[in-house]
Amino acid sequence: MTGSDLIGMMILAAGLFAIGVFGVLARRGIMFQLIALEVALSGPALGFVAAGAYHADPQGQGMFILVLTLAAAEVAVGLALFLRIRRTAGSDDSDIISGMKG
Amino acid sequence: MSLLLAIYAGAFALVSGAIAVTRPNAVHALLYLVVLLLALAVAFFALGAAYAAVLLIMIYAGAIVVLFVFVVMTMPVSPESVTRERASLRGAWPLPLLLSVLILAPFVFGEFGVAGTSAAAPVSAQEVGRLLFGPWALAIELASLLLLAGLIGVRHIGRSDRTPRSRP
Amino acid sequence: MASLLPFVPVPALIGFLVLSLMPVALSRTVVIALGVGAAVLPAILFAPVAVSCLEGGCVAGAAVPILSIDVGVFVAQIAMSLDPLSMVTGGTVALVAALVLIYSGAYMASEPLPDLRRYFALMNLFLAGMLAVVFAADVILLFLGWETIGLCSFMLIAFYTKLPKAVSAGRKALITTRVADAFLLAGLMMLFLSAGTTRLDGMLAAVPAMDPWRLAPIAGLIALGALGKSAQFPFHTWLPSAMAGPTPVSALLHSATMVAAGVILLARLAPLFAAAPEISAMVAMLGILTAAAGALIALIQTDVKKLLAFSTMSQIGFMVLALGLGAPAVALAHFAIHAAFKSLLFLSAGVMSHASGGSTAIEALRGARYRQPWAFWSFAIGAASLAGLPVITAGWYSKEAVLAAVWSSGPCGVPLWLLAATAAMLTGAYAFRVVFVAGSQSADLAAPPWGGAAVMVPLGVLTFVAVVGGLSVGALIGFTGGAPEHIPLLPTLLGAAAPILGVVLARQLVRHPRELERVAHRLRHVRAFRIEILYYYYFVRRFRTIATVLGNADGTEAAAQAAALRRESIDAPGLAADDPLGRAFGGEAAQPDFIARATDGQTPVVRLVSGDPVGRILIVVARVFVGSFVARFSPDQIDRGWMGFAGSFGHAWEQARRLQTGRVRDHSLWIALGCAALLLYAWGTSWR
Amino acid sequence: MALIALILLPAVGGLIAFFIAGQGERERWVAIATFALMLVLLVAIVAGAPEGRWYAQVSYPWVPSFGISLDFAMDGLSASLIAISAGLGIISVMASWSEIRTQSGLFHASLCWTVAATIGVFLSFDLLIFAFFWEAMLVPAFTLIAVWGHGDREGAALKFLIFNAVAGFGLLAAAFALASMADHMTFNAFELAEMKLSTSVQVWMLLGFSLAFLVKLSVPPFHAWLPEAHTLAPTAGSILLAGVLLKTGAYGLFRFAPMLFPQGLAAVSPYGIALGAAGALYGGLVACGQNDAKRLVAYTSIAHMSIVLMGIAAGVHYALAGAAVEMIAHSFSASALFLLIGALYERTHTRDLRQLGGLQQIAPRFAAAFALFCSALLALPGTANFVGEALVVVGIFQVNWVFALLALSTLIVSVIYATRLLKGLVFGQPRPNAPLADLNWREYWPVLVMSLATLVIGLYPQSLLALLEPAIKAALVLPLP
Amino acid sequence: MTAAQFAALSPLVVLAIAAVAAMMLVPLARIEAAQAAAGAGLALAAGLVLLRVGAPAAPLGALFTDDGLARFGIAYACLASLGALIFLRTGVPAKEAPALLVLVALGAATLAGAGHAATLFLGIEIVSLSLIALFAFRLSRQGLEAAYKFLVMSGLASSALLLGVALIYAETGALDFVGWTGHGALAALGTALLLAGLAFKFSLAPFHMWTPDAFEASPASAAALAGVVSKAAVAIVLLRLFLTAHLPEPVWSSGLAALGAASVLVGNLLALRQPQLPRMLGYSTIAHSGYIALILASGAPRAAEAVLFYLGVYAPAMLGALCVSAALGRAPTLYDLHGLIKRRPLEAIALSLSLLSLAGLPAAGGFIGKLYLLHVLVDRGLWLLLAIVVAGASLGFFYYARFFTAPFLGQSHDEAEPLPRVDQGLLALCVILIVLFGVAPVVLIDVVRLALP
Repeated sequence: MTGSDLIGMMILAAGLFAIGVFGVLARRGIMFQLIALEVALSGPALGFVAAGAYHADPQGQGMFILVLTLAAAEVAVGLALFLRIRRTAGSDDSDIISGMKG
Repeated sequence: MSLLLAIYAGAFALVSGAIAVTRPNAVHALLYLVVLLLALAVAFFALGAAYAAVLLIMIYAGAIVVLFVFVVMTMPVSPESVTRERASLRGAWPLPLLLSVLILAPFVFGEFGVAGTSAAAPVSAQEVGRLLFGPWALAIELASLLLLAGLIGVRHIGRSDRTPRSRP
Repeated sequence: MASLLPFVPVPALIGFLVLSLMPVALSRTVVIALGVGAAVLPAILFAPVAVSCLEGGCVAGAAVPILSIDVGVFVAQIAMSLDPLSMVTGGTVALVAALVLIYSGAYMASEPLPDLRRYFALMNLFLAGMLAVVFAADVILLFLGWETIGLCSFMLIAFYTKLPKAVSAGRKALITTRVADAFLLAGLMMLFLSAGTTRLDGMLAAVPAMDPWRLAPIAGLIALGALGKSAQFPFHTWLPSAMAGPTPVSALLHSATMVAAGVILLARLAPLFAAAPEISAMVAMLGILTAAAGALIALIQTDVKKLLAFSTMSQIGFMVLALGLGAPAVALAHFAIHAAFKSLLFLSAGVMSHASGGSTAIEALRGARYRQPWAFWSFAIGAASLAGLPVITAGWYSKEAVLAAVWSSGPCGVPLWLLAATAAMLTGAYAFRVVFVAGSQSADLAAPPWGGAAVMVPLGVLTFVAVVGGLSVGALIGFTGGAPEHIPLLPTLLGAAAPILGVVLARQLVRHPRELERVAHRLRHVRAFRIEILYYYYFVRRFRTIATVLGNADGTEAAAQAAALRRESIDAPGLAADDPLGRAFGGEAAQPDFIARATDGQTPVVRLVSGDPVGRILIVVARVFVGSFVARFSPDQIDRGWMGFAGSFGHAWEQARRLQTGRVRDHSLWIALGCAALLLYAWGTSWR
Repeated sequence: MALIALILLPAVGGLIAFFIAGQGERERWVAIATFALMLVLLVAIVAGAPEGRWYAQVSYPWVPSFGISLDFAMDGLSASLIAISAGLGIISVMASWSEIRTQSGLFHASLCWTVAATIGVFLSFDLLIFAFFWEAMLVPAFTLIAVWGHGDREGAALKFLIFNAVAGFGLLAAAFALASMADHMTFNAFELAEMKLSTSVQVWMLLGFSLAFLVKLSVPPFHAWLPEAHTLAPTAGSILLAGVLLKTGAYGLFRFAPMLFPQGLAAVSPYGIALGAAGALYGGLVACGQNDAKRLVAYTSIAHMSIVLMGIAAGVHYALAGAAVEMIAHSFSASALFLLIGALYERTHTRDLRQLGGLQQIAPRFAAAFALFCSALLALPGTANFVGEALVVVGIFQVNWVFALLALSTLIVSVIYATRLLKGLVFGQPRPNAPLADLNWREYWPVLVMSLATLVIGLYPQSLLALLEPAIKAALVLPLP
Repeated sequence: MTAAQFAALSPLVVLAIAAVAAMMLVPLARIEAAQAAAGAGLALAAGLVLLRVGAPAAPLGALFTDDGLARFGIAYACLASLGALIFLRTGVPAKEAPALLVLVALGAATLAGAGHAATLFLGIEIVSLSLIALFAFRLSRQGLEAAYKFLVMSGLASSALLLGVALIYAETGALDFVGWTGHGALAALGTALLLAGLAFKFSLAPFHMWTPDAFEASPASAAALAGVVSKAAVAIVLLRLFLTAHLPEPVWSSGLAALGAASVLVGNLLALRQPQLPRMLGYSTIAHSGYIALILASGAPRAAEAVLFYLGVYAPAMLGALCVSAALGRAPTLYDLHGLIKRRPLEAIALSLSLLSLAGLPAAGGFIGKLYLLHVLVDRGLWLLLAIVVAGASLGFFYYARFFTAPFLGQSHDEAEPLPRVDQGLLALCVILIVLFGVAPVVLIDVVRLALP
């Protein structure tokens, strides 16, 4: 694996992150934002694995596992919040829940 | 060869990601997310990180996306939400796109001076395991506590509403 | 006996302290006794000092050191001078003050008790301050006294505190003199810095060594200060309105003593001015200008106190003229004589107006000769002295000395003399105008006479001085170090004729208007070249026209402007709204019948509204200044600027909090923005 | 240690007053006792002072790693200002006896703490300790205005706080910059004064210091906080603000500007004089247009403090002596006027000159006191203010006669506003047209004391000047022009 | 594992056990039991750390550093969390809060010792996830809103952080801070993203948007955890990065300076006329983060000492203010504070003193903190940053002063029930500490010196 390959993987990772960011910014539905977050998180995952492969270092995969943990925990909490908000606010539109401002 | 595959798979993941975040229907979006994850797993394989690839499929595609699907199933997608998403996407895409491009631009146009070639040998699953249960034991313990925090949080947020609320 | 000198002002000061600060109620008698006694004691204390001085105890420049204060920065030496100059001036002040206060013991007796107490306290403080000015041999004592009398003047002019006019007049006096005082202070400071001592003799000793470029501004500043206190052009506007105070106050402060303080100062610093000839010339010019203009304006006054005020201006103008021409001794002689006859005039006018219902309008005095013959006659004697009727009055001697000094003062002497002589003639005219009016018959003679020893004694003494004092003029001049000028006979005779001409003119002016009509009628129908007709045609009518134009300020442009400004600047803060510079020169609040009489059928001579065109212009200028400049400062613009600046943050807050929309998308947008900015920056730094 | 006790005494006194407040007037007496004890202590220190400039000195490390130590020293200037602070403290308590009815404990505590902090300012020779007290005095003073003031008191208090606290940054930044230039970290002014700095550096440092001092002095254009703070504060607050707090600005400038930045001060001297002259004229002219008596007096404070600035900036012996005397003279005259106007306000509930008048008839003691202190306002000879202003002007004549004439023109403006005040209050028709309670003893004696002080200093300034002379000499570092 | 290693890790172990125990007690006992368990765990952990003051550092590998800084951070986190526990009033009968609170403390403790990307990441996420649950703890609409906003933004920020770490890792091949010595463009981009991720947790502008909402909607002790505990932990991470890592220089310092300056201005400006006490505190904490970031960005020799001192004086002030806020019910406004001095004198004084300290006025510890800030800025000649600090602090005086006087003004609106003894004790302690640090800062400086090499 050459340096330029690594750069290519990193650009892909950044691309995934950027797409995730786009998703969060452009979407209103809570579910879609959570999905976009997952997309965004997959970027660093790819980055870690690629960098670990480049350096032949197991720590990259170790970090990937931690990212996975976070993704799981975050999705769980996020979905719980989604359900709760749907129950409380009666909507899954994130723009609706903007009571606090200023 | 394998690297070409990795890049191809990564690009595929990128495209599926782009599709996933632009679907107005949640189920479609989830399916593209799964495609993304699978493509990513392929890329991991190609990079020699078989352990990570398996884990990705098992946990991410297997557990997390299922969780999503489960929630989507309990709360069916309403037609209004589809039209709302479509409308919002149509109205609000330029600024987010601009920002995403701006975030990506330094990577695409950057002059990275990473030279040389790495060691050929890929990282084996044993090495990963040794790492995780050796020097990284603390991290794993903490990861469990991270999950514990998530667990308590979900337990609290997801509690049933019938609990009386008057008591302080 | 000279060691008594420092104690001369002390009784007056004690009188002030007792009357003002003692937290004990005093009865009316005690107050009067204290007030009068404290004012008489200085005169008594001064007598032995004067005697010892006359015995040869004092020479020019002698001084009694009192104390020397080491203030760290410099040593302030306080001293009192014991020279002929201070003897003459001090004697005059002490004597006139004693007499005026004795008089006021009767004159003011009917005032409410607290006011009476205040009156005597202030008068005593004034006396102390005036004596300090007179005896000061150092600038500190001098300026202390100088400002004290200024403050007392303010308080006493505004004595009738309920009258807005009086308070305004007081403020006007204080502000005007304060402007002059600032000049004086500047001059004294520069002099002090050049000489390095606070003693006047030390300062004068340093004069010859001084750079003329430094000397001229010093002399100029001091001269301006002195002229301001002496109500000389262009600072004269405060004096006429100062007549809002009680009559004894006018008699003491605004005629005899305080306004002459400038003369005393100039005389004391005569060597300084001798070294600065251009300043002396300026002083002389201002003096003659004031003398002439004051006389002219006095001629057209309808109020006797105003008339006397302008007359004071004019007479002090004579003194200043003499000073400017380098004859301080002559000026001092005229000061002493003038103090006597001017206070006499005020006091007797006060008696007359007292019997005329309190009005000081000249017309109100009609018939005073029959109501109060003794007051009338003493007024007449005073007027004669003021006019300077030859030989028999003291005024003639001193004024003649001034005229002589003018005549012999070099190339410009003759034109100046002519002007001065004209002024002397006008003096006679305005002085006797009152006498003739007061001497004529009047319908109501019922007013009771008013008098008593407290009134008679001062009047008597002053009358005596006004008549006999002339004999001492030569001695006075010699005593203070001058030499009487000897001039040709012609100017002497002409100078003697001027007052007589003036009396004749006065006679014509107070003739009944119907007589004037008759003359005019005759002028139209009878083609006869009679001297009388020519006189009327060319002189009286023209004079009346001029006087009307000058006096009837209501018709002039300046007055219109002033009125307009007044209307506009009602809201202008500070000076304009409360009119500190005094608004009107209207007479004392006369009783209706007198006003009616004064204006009824007396057109147009009597209706010459008392006015002072030059002063009015000054006031208009001041008002414009206030309206356009000071008013700008009333809302504190800097403060507003700051508050606007602070308020802009409130607006910024309003705008900024809109960014905090509360929507997740927008919040995330900022995160993306931050990431993008940081990444772009990092990208930028990685360029090689 | 006595100096530290001098600061601690009011601080502790304030705490006691705060905690024992309740029924009765205990806290008032505690405050009075505190100030009286301070005066006693001060007299004891001065009486037992050794020969030389310093009556007492103490140094005690505070934050050794920063080189901050409690360096306190007292000379004649400090002592006289401290005496005034304590005296005005007593007077403030007496003046607010009937005015303050709510939260009296906190009020008197704030009073004590304000005085404590100002005394800290007057004693400190460590720049950071100076800054500490400098900012510390803002808080209780802010409380005084914000809680017991009139009208839009919160706005006024905020203005006061923000102006002064922001300006304090200039002081702090300059102090740190100065300390960082020393070879070892120290904030001791004596040690810092030994440094040889270039003129331009000195000018920058001086500007930093001056920012704080000028705002506290309230020289235009930094004066905007003062009129409202003085006008809306309770009487005691106005007295302390005018009598003590303003003086800290003058004191700081007087003490530290020549000591630390002699060449810098010389370089900016003309600008300082010009600023002072402009400020004095501006303050006076604005004062002429005020209808609120207290506001008018507040603007006159601006004018007088600008004169102090001129004196210090001129830097010659006369001017410095004048500035020092003017500082003290102004404490008496302005405080007395605020006290009188406050007492009047309590009786009539107005301070509008157009609605008042004729005190001559209805309250002669008021009238006499007003007359005296208005005379002091217009710097009549015989009052302490004249000594100060005349010396300042003499000094400026030595430097530049144009500025001196400008300074003299302020005397002319002063007569306009002083007589306006007199006319509005003392003369005219009696308004309110009813008998007005004259000064009671709690107001009468302070006024009497301040009158005597004004007159004694005015007629016999020798003793005061002798007291101040060492400090003046120390500030006299500029070469004569 | 040696005894020394165990001793070094014992606080984390104790906290973990306490968290689990508090969780286990939820179905078994009343909330007081969970609180007691949490309190005991926190106190024990703090005690264990304090016992080891001065002990030699135990070799724990790259993941966790056992040095003075870590001990300071752990003790700080435990004690501050203990303070937050005292006024933990959630308003719902759910009993999970103490466990979550201990988890926050655990995350913060992890961060304090984090010398490696893994522990950094885990610490941050433990804190974040616990905080999400705590923000939503009332299950009110506002609480859920705040939690959701935090979740989404935290997810984005975590992604950024991770991507940044991945980039640095790609360049340097190291995940421990010591190994981060990259100078290439990858490392520069990585540093930028790392900074973004940390800035979010540190609530620096423009990553601050969650802070005021969280302060307003959540229980005050959750705000305290977010505003004090986690913030201090992130500050220590930043400090450790500053001390040990060699990140690409212009990006790190200038980025931190820019974020700090923006926070100072934005935080103070947005707080300017904010009528709600907790929301105002939220904005104010943004500004304080900005100050700390500026200290770090200055790179002055005393920056480390300054940061720790600032944190030290910041904790009692913020805790005191939030405790009072908690006692006054949900989201008290300026108006609610009126007359507080009559109703509850201790709270009024504590609030005023806290705000005084936050405003940086003397006799309160905040003044010395401000001195440190000015010192480091002047020391490095950063005049522009100094001007920004002055501008921000000037705005700060305005809103602090408004809240400062409110308790003394007006009439009280209602009669409040007396505060529990522990709360009173906490307030008294805060008052004492604020004044102590203001009058005798040497006490705290000595502690800080102990924590630094």
